[in-house]
Amino acid sequence: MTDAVPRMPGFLWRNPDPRRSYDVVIVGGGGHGLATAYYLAKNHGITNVAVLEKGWLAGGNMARNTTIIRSNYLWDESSRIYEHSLKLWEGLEDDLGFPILFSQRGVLNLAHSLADVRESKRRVYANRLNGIDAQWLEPAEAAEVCPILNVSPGTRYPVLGATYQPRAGIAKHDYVAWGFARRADSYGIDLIQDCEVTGLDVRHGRVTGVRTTRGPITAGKVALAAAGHTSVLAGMAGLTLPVQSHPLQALVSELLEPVHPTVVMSNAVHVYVSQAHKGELVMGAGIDGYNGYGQRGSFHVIERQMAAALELFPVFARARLLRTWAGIVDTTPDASPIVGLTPVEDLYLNCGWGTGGFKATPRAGWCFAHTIATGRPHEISAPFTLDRFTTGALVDEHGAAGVAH
Amino acid sequence: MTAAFRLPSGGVIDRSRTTRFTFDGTAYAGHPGDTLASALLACGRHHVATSISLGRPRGILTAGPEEPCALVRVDAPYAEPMVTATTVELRDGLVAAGLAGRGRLTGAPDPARYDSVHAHCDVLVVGAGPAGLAAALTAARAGARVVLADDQPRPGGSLLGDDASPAGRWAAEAAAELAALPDVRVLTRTTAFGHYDDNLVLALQARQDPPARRVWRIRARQVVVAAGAHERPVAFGGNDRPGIMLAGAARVYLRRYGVLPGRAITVFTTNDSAYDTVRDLERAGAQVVAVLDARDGDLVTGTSGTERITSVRAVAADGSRRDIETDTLLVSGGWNPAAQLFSQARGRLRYDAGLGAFVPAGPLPAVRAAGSANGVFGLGGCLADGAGAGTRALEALARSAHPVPLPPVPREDGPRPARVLWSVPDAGGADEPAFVDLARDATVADVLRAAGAGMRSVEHVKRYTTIGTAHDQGKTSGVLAAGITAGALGTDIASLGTTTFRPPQAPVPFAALAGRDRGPLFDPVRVTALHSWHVCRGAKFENVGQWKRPWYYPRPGEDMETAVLRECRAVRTGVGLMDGSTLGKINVQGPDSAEFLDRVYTGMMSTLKTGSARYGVLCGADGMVLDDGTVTRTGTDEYLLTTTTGNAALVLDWLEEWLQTEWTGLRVHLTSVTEHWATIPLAGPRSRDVLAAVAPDLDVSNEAFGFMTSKETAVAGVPARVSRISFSGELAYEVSVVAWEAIAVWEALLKAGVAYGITPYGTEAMHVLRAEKGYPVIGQDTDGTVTPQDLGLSWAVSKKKPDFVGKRSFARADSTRPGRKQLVALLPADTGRLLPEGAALIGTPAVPAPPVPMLGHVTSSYRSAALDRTFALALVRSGRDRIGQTLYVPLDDGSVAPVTVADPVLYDKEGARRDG
Amino acid sequence: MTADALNGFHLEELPFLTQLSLRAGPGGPAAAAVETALGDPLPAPCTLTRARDADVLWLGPDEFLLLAPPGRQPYLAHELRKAIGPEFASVTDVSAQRTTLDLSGPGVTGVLARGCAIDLDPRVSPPGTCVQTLLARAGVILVVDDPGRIRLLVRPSCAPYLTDWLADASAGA
Amino acid sequence: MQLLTCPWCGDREEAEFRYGGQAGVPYPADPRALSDAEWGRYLFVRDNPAGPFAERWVHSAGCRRWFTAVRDTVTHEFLREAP
Repeated sequence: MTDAVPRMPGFLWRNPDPRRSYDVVIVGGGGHGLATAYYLAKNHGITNVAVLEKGWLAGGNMARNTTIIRSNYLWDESSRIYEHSLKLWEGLEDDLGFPILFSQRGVLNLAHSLADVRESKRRVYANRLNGIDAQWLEPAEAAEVCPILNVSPGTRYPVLGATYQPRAGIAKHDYVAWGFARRADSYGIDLIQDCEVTGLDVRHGRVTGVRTTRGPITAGKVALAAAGHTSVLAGMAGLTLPVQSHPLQALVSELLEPVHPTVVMSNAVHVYVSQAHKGELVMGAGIDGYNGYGQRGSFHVIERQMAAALELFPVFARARLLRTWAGIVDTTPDASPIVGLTPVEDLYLNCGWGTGGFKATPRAGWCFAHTIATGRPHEISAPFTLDRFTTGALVDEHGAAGVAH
Repeated sequence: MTAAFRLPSGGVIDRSRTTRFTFDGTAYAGHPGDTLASALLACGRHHVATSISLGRPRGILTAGPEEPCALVRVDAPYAEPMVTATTVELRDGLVAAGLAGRGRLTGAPDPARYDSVHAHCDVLVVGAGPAGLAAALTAARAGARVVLADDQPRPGGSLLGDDASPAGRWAAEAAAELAALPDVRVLTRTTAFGHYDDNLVLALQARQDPPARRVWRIRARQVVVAAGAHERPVAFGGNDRPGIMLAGAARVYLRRYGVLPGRAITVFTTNDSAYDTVRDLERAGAQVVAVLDARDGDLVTGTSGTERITSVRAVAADGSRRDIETDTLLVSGGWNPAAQLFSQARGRLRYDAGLGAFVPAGPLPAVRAAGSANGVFGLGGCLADGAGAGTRALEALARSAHPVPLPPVPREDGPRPARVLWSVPDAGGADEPAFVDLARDATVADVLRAAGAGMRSVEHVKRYTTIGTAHDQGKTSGVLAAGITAGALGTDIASLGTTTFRPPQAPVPFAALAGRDRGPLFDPVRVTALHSWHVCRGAKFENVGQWKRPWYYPRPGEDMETAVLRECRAVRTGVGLMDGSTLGKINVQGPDSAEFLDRVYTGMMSTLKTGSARYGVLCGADGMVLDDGTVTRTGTDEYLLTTTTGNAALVLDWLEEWLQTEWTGLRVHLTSVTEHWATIPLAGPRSRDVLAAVAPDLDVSNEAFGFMTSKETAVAGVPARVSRISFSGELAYEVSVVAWEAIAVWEALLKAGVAYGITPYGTEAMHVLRAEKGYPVIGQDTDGTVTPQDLGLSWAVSKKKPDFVGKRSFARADSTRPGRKQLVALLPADTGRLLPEGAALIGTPAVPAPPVPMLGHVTSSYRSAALDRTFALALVRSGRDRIGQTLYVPLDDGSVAPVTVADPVLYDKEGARRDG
Repeated sequence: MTADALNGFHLEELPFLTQLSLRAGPGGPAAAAVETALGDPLPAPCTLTRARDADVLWLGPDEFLLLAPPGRQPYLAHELRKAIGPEFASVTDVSAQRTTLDLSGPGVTGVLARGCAIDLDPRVSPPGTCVQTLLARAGVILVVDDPGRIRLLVRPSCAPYLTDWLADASAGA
Repeated sequence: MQLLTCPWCGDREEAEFRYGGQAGVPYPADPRALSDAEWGRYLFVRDNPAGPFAERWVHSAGCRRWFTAVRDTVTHEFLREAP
């Protein structure tokens, strides 16, 4: 068996020093920031742009997520943005001219109780009317999709069925980021690493630039795409947000021959798992309960996740855990993102994606670029404004997104 | 195959016994105490595996868990999909085979036991080499509680197998003393794999006969990391051939197992440590054909050989080249402290230019490195550093230490500085790849390409090249990659740093982490006091949270539908009883109880009379329905609340939170009595007759015992609280008795009800009966976005109270907008059509193209015996305004079911049945 | 659950014990009255006292559990309420709210360590220790009577799980 | 797994506790007097600092008492109880 990893191009990006001024400064060189930069250039012809990254490009949640891509969310607003994102994923490799290992191997969301079954079916019915390829599978049908899944009725929380989205799948997170970065760089956008934003310049209610560890930079517009660090950055402009940053852990096993053909998620027993292209099992669980910026979580969460995994996949018993890590996820009260304008003029916000950021990457970048370029929310992201926390018009996706990714 | 490379003496193996094993189908023999690697080497076998991408033959590079190459699968006696030959203890009957970088999972039976144990200590010492033993002995002699963990079968580390020297004897004595001390726990075959917050160290212990894997969760006040160091290779063309081994590993095979790596040995080194190996090999009778010391300008530029190295190409300082015939090449590129645990503990590492390695920059308050893990090399230095670490750990615990005697060690000659050499300079241009990470087949050329692509971070280089991502997490390759990257970028490796050391530092089987939490012990099964009765009656159970609740009681030959219709009919026409014990029950006492309940319930509870009950709704501060239940005033300052089964703990916690953190002045005590009381709802027109028969002291007449009142009386001779509460609309009682009397009372009720056909019913019948009356079930007919008004429960929301939790949110724009979803009933046009729960509602008989505007969804759907038809409850946009309208439910088969929207109360709207 | 199934210790249920929840603010008049009635001070955090009529377990700063032989509920509750009088305190019968398991034998602490993070070393948890904690996946009250004798109080609904767990944890030690 | 200090029970494993978020956000004295925006802030907006954070915990598997503590959200270091 050969390694299923494509050879990377010999050139990806320049490493320019920051200039003193840009039309747009994007804070955060993760997936969303890089995608936003790309679509600013591609869709709006805006290329006098810097992406500022305090560490290394795509080294935050982009490097730490479990790469699941799906669009089977419950509410119209969510399923719409994620389905639009999935459609972009389907053409992204060609669009970027870069291998991203997008694999539409399907996602199973398991139901373990009568309440799960009811909620799962509700989601399937809603998804289908929204044009999303959702199906309800009985246990035996789920086992056909994933033969190693234990659907025996004798387990503590038997699998009573599953929703299935065949077009869902996974992609290689680093390559996605590099694909966006390479194209953004080729448009002349400056990708600046090791450049931490230490302050936002706000005058008369309008943002005029940023202060960084590599000097001040003036900007016509400033766009925050910093996931778990958003609260800290927004605080520099005097904003407090309905966002809390929590550790979210994930792990991989050693490399294994192919054994797991799809993606399986179980909110009830708290685990989700796929097998990446190289052969490692990639797994995640629920977020740790406390606020945390340390990129580390608590090990009992991992232990519980292992127990849950073995209930579903007895064959994993002797696989070995190779690495664990944590990201910092920005959660909101309704488990839906915040995208749009802020009370500060020319300061734009894209955050609160919680556990769902990776799958939204292309569409989030697309909508955020539109918002920055036009000064108005994109119609797809319009429901996800800050205002909903005043009116109460939440988009409550805890059922669909509360645990997983 | 004979053990031609086994020396006649030496090592910690048991030569009196022979251990037979099979590798790649060939039979071999070794001794107890061998690893699979040492036994294969003793038989002259170096080629054990195949590389993952290029398919090149690979040998054994190291003697420990840092091994990048020698991956094997073990099939017997304890199957493991992928481990390194250097960590497999030889067993009789062992069957193993070489791998190509990937394991294969099978469902083979697993004889092993998995568990975990908590341990507590003053000082945890990781590693029982010279430094670890000195640290542990220092701490133990001062009376500290000590745990000493080491991954080998016995303590000693680098001194294992050295029983001739004073240091070797000291190590054996120290190990024996530690093993005998009551406050010391020596854990062998135990790998500390992760350091977590507040000095929690997790360690995996492997045990044999029967096989077991145990996770130790060690909470230590002080940690000493004395885990040694990993030798580093040098990258040069063809540096992956079998027969190429690290020099220190060869010394381990010699000392610990009495095994020579080859007959004609070449050594390539950048530092002094390899000369110890040379000396020992020569003493053991091996021929060292050449020592190429990079400090003298002697370099290896390439190798030859098919299955094994046969020659080395070398270049000298003057540029002269020569080929050296050899069967073994030992390499030393210096040593990396095994600082993984220290780094996980947030210990800072600094680059030591002399060592060419990242070493701990200084101790943390509760974690310190010692010995070679601390960048201290040489036996004398390691012993002293270990003892010092033990002393400082004691000082941090405010305990005094007494120096422990350390053995004399031979004077170490003034060391000659090492040369830091990551790769042989022209390695990139060699005709064969110069490997950086043998486990990933990643080369110097790959690193250079990454740098050329724009990569400036070691993390990017790791991801671009995959270096350091294999089973060994780059223990032998990580620093090499950083050094080569720094060279390519013209930067300083010190500023470039290393990739993060992510736990675990050694792989851990999933099953070991799951421990006992598997199968029936995965999660507690909670059962009521009547559970055995339900089981005997053949009940089918439903999981509700952790509880098992009887779902329905099928009679022989009945399917679920038939059974549930029968149970429902019994309640509507005769009498039924169910086990309601899982309902949450909270006793509320104190002079401010009424005020407290007024603040948390939407309704007014302070006006309840003693002995009366009221339906109550709890909302979150966001105004959404959280839970519901009954509130019974059992005394002037005393109430009994019920909650739904699933929310019992949540509601108690939530109420406590308000009391403890907001309204600290209220004099109220909450006590859970959920399991103290078994609760038996008795429902149906004949329930009064049944109750009367078993509660002779109770006047059961409607006048004396009205709806929503509560009495204390004796039921079947047992003190009981009986309440006239109905969740079915029928005349009904809830009988609560102390749980240990539940079975007696249950059976007395059954006996008294025989004449009326009394029928036990389960949760499904309960749900049907309540739905016929339009009573919502929180969590089924709600989803966290539903207000009491949406559910038609405005009557349970006080207009008089100035405030209660959730009230302010009812006035928000979204709560008051028209078009909110409201709870209604649905009557399918086809009275036999059971709508699927969860199905969406649309406004047109034909389904338009997506996205289809949806008006709501079916929350509950049943067949009704009483209505003789199917019906459903649904949340529908402006539902109450749509009563009488026809809406449509798209079904799985593509058809569309027309339904009529109806008032949610479908049965006995006037409430005539409530009083019997 | 039979003792035979367990290695290294003996397990016995102590059924039908009188168990009363007492809530009274520390240092207040109600607590003082209760102490007088019991003839002993209320226990300090994470300990129990053995009063004349009952063991008094500390569960929280204003929360105690009285354990007494079967059938003592009416007497004890009456005595406590009488002592408390008009003061703010509460007494609730919770006798069936918890199952009491008595574990004894040299293997007890070793087996409990497999699921309980409390340090049961006698120097850390001497006799008289009373803590609420987790044992495996169940909440328990853990009372150290002697180094080799521990009482566990657990929700009756979880008791079958816990005894199964104890049997499993004691096997193959 | 952090070791948290319950003011009553001492150091216990994190698994015994439940998190309650930012401390010192009282229920408004008169919710009716608040604008929708102010009420929305009470419901949904909490501080989220990287560094020391005064937060609430409840020792749910122990004495069931809520308490306030200062913890560093970056290092997870438990700095002090602030009862």
